[in-house]
Amino acid sequence: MKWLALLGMSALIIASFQVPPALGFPEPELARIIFFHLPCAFSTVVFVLFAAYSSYRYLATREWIWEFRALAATEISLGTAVATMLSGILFSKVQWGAWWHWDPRQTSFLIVLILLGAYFAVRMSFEEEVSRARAAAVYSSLTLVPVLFLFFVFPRLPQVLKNSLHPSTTVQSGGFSQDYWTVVLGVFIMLLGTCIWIYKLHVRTSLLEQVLKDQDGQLETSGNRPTAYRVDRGVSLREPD
Amino acid sequence: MKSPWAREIGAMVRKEFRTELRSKSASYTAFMLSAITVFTLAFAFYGRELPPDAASGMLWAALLFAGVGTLTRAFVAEEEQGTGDLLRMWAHPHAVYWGKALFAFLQMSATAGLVTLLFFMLAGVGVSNYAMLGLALLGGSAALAGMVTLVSALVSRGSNRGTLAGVVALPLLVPLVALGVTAGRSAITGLAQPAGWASCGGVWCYTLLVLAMAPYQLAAVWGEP
Amino acid sequence: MKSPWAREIGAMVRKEFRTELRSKSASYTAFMLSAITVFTLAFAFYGRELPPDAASGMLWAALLFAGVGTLTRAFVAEEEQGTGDLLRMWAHPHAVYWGKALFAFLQMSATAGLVTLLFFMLAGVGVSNYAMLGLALLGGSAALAGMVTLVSALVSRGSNRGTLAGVVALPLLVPLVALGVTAGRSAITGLAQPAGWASCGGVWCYTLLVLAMAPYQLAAVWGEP
Amino acid sequence: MVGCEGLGKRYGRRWLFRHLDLAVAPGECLVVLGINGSGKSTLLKILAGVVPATEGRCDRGSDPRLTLGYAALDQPVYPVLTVAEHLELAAELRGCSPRVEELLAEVDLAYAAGVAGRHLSTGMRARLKFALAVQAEPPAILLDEPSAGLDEKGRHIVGRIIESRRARTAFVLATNDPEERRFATHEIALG
Amino acid sequence: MVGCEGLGKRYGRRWLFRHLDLAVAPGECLVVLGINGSGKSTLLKILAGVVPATEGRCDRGSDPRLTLGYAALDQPVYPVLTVAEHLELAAELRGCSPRVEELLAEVDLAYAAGVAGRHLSTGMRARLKFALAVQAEPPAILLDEPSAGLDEKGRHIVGRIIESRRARTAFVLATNDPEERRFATHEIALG
Ligand code: HEM
Ligand SMILES: Nc1ncnc2c1ncn2[C@@H]1O[C@H](COP(=O)(O)OP(=O)(O)OP(=O)(O)O)[C@@H](O)[C@H]1O
Ligand SMILES: Nc1ncnc2c1ncn2[C@@H]1O[C@H](COP(=O)(O)OP(=O)(O)OP(=O)(O)O)[C@@H](O)[C@H]1O
Ligand SMILES: [Mg+2]
Ligand SMILES: [Mg+2]
Repeated sequence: MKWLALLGMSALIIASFQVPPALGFPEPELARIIFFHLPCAFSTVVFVLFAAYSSYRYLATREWIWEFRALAATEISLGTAVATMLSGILFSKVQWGAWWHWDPRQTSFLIVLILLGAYFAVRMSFEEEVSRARAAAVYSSLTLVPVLFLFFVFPRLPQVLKNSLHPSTTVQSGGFSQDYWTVVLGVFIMLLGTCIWIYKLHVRTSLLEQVLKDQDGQLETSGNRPTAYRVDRGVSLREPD
Repeated sequence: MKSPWAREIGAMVRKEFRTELRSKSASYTAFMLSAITVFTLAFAFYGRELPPDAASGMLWAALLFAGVGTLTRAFVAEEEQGTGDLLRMWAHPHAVYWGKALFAFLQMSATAGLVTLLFFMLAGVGVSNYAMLGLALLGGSAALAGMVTLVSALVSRGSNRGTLAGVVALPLLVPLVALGVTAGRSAITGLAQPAGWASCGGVWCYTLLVLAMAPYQLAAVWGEP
Repeated sequence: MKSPWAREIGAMVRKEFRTELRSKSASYTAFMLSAITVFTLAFAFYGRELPPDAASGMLWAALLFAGVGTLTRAFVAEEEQGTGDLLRMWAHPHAVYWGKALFAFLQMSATAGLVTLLFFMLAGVGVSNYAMLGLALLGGSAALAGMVTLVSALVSRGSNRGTLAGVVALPLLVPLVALGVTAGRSAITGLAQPAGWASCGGVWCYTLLVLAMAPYQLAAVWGEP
Repeated sequence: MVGCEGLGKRYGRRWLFRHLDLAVAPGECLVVLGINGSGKSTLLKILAGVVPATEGRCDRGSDPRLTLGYAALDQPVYPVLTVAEHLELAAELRGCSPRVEELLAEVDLAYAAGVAGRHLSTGMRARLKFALAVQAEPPAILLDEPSAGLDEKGRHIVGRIIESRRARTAFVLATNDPEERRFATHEIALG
Repeated sequence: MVGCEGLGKRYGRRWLFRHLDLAVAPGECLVVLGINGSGKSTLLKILAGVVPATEGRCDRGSDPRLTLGYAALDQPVYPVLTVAEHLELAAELRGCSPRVEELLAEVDLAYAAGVAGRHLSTGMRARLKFALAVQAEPPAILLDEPSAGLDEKGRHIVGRIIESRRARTAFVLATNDPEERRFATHEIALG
C-alpha cells in the first residue's frame, strides 16, 4: 500500500513536469503550481463539508464518535486551507508579481481561514467536555454556509469578477487541457488518501483518550456507588425544646 | 386566549424591555458605539468628500460593529447574573430565542436608523434608490440580530466570552456585509441596479436561513444542561 | 522591598492579567479579534483600494472597535460579579484605578500595534513619518485606556447619575480621535507636517489631562461606600 | 416523580458520584447528605437539568417547566425585576396561572411584592424562590439548603410547604442542617 | 474596635434603623438579631464601609484594610481566581503577609488551594471568606450568617475562629440561627 502510494507520487511528479506549460498564465512555466494549489482547495471543501455533517450528526445523536470526527475533519481542512493559501501566495508572487495582491479571492479565502481557525478558539474556551462538544458542533454547522459562499459564490459575483485577477471559471469552462486534468485529479486523489489516513489515526487517538479519562476517574473514586436507604420515620432528630 | 407561543415570546420581550428600561446599560453602549463609529468613519474622510461607493462600505461596517458590540450581551448577561438557569427551567428554548432575537431586532433597527441618519448627515452623500437601501438595511438588521443573539448564547458559558463573541460573530456575518455593501453601493450610486437587487435578495435569503436554523441550534447549545 | 504603591498597583495589574488571560484561549482569541476587525473593515471596501488620507481614519476606527468595546467592562464586570465590594475593602481607590488603567493601556497598545501592523501590511499604504504615527498611537492608547477606565467606573454603580456621567464623559473622546486622525493622516501622507506635530502634541496634552484628574474622580464616584 | 439511572458526574479526573440510581415517588422525601463539597448541589442541579451529567440519564417528567420545581441557596434572581414580576414572568413562560397573591401569602412576602430582586435580603430571596418552585404545583420539587438564612418564621414556612404537599409531591432535599433530616423518608450520603 | 454614632439608614420612606450608637471593644461579641429583612446585613455592610449610611458616622479604625475584616453569606468571590490567588491578592493590596498555608489549614480548605472561585461549593466559599476576613488579624471582624451552608465540621471551625480571637478582637455577628447566640456578650435586635 505504502509502496503503491510512493510509486503513484513519483509518477505524478514526473508527469507534472512532462505536461507542457499552460499558456493561459502570465508565467506559463510556473503554472505548475496549480497541481498543488487546486487539489488542496478541493480537499478543503471536502473536509469542510464532512465536518459540518459530523457536527450535525453529533447534535442529532449525542455520540462522542461524531464529535471526534468533526474535530479531526476540521483540523485537516484547516491544514489544507493553509496549504492552498501558501501555494496561492506563492502563485500570486510569480504570476501577479506581488505576495499579497488584495485580490477579492485572497480576502475571501482569508476569511475562510479565520472561520476555520475560530473553531478552535471556540473549543479552547470551554473546559467541560459536554459543553465544549456542543458549542463546537453548533459553531461548525454555522460556518458551512459562509464558507461555501466565500469559496464559490462571492468570487464569482459579477461586480467582484470584474476587478479580480484570479481565474475562477477555468474548471467550469473546461479551461484545463486533458493532461492537466489528469495530473490535477491524480494529485487530488493522492492528497485525499493521505488526509483520510491521518484523519483515521486522529479519531482513534481521541477515542482512546476518552476511554482513558473515564478509567482514571474510576480508579480515583473510592468505589463510589451511593445508595439511598430508608429512614425509620419514628425517629426525629429535633432536640426537645 | 393567545396562543402559547405568542404568550411566551411576548413575556420574554416584555422582560427584556423592563430590564433595559431600568438599567439603561445596553442602549447606552449602543448609542456610544454607533456614535463613535460613525463619527470616526465620517471623520476619516473629512475635508475630501466621500466617494459614494465607499459610503456603503462604511455604513455597513458601522452597523456591523455597533451591532456586534451591543447585542452579544443578550445571553452573556444572563449567565453572568446566574439567571440563565432560571430561564432554562422556566421556558422553552425557542421562546427564549425568539423573544431575545425580536428585542435585539428592535434595538438593532433603531441603531441602524440612528447610524444611517448620522452617517448621511455627516458624510453628505445622496441616495438614489431609497427602497433598495431600506430593504437591504432592514434585512441586514434582522440577520444581525438573529445571528448575534445565537452567537451570544453560544459563547455565554465559555471563558473570555466578550472577545470570543466578536471572533465568532464577525466572520460569520462577512457574507452578509459583502452582499449588503453591494446592494448599498448600487442603491447610493444608482448604478448596476440588477446586481443591487440580486444582492438585496441575497441579504434576505441569508436572513431567512439564519432565522430558520438558529432556534434549533440555540436549543442544542443553550437549552440543554 | 518595593514601595507600597508599586506593590498594590502591581497586584492589581497581575490580577487583571490572571482574570483576562487565564484561559489559554484568551490571547489567541484577542489576537484573532484584532485581525478579524481589520479584515472585516478591509472586506467592506473590497475592490477599491484605500485613498491614503482615509487610511488614518480607518486605522483609528479599527482601534476603537478592537479596544474600547472590551475595555468599558473593566469596572462594570466587578459590580456585576459583586466583587466590587471586595476591592473596596481591600484596596486604596487610586491603586485600583492605576492598576486597571495600566492593564487597559497594555492591552490597548498591544492591540494598536497588531492592528496597525496588519493594517499597513494589507492595505498597502506606505507611512512617511513613522515617529509621528507611533507617538500619536501611543498617546492615543494611553488616553483611551485612562478615559474608558474612568467611564467604566462611572457607569458601573448603576445609578442613573453614573450613567449620565458616562454619557457626558464619552463624547470627550471625540476631540481625541479628531486629533489622532489628523496626526495619523499627516504621518501617512507626509503632508502638513507642522499641523501633524501640533495635533500629536494635542493628543499627549489630552492624555496627561485625563490621567491627572481621573484617579480623584474615581475615588469620589467609586471608592466611597 | 423524579429519578435517574446510572447517573455519574466527573469534574476533570474526580468523580463526584457514579452509578447512581434514584426514583423518588410522591409521598417520599429524599434527603441528600454529605460534607461541604461532596456534590449535593451538583446532583440537584443535574436532576433539575441545568448542569450536564457525565453519564447516565435523568427522568424529569413530560415537561420539566410544569413537572419540576427547584430552589437553591446559590440561585440568584433578576436584579431589576420585582417579586411580583418574577412570578408573572415564570407563569407566562411555563403556561400556568401566576397566583401571585396566594403564593406570596404562603411564603409571607406579600409586603414586598414591589421590591426589586437586587434589593431583597437573603431570607426574602429564599422565600421568593420557594414561591417560584411551587408555582405550578409540580409533582417533584428539589430544594437545596432550604432553611439556610431563614428566620424562625421562615423555617416554619419551609416545614409547611413540605408537609402540605407531601401526599402529591416527591421532594429531594440537599442540606447540611441536621434539623432538616426530620423531613426524610429516605436518605443518601455522598462523598 | 468598631462602632458608630447616631447611625441611621433609610431606603425610600422606610428607616431600617436610626439613632444607633454602638461601640464594640476587643473581648466583646455583639450578635445582631432580627427577622428577615430587618436590616442586619445592611448594618454590617455600613459598618464595613461598602454601603453609605443615611445619617451618622462609623468608626472603622485608622486603615480599614487592616483594621476591619468582613465575611458575608451573600458576598461573591472572583470566579476565575483560585483560592490561593484570592489570599495573595488581598495580602498584597492590604500590605500584610498572605499566610496562605496557615489560613487554609485553619479553615480546612488546603486541599482546594488551586480551585477557581466559580467552582467552589457554598461551604468552601464560606471558608475562603473567613480566611480572607481574618488574614490581617484585624481588631474588628464582622460576620454575616457565618455558619449558614456549613457542615458539622465547618460550624466547629467558625466556633474556633471566634473563640481563639476573642481576647484581642471585637466581633459583630448578624445571624438568624439561634445556635449562634451562644457567642454573644451583647445582643441587639433590629426591626
Ligand atoms: C493567496 C492567493 C490565492 C488563493 C487564496 C487562492 C485560492 C483558490 C481557491 C480556494 C481555489 C478553488 C476554489 C474555486 O475553484 O473557486 C482556487 C482555484 C484556482 N486558483 Fe487560486 N488562489 C490564489 C492565487 C492564485 C493565483 C495567483 C493563481 C494564478 C494566477 C491561481 C490560480 C487558480 C486557478 C487556475 C484555479 C482554478 C479556477 C477554477 O476553479 O476554475 N490562484 N484558488
Ligand atoms: N464547574 C466545576 N468545575 C470543577 N469542579 C467543580 C465545578 N463545580 C463544582 N465543582 C466541585 O464539585 C464539588 C461539589 O460541589 P457542590 O456545590 O455540589 O458541593 P455541595 O455538596 O453542594 O457542597 P456544599 O455543602 O458546600 O453546598 C466541589 O468540590 C467543587 O469544587
Ligand atoms: N438597595 C436597596 N434599596 C432599597 N431597599 C433595600 C436595598 N437593600 C436592602 N433593602 C431592604 O432593606 C431591608 C434589609 O435588608 P437586609 O439584607 O439588611 O436584611 P437582613 O436583616 O440581612 O435580612 P436577612 O435575615 O434575610 O439577611 C430589606 O427589606 C430590603 O428589602
Ligand atoms: Mg451546595
Ligand atoms: Mg442578611
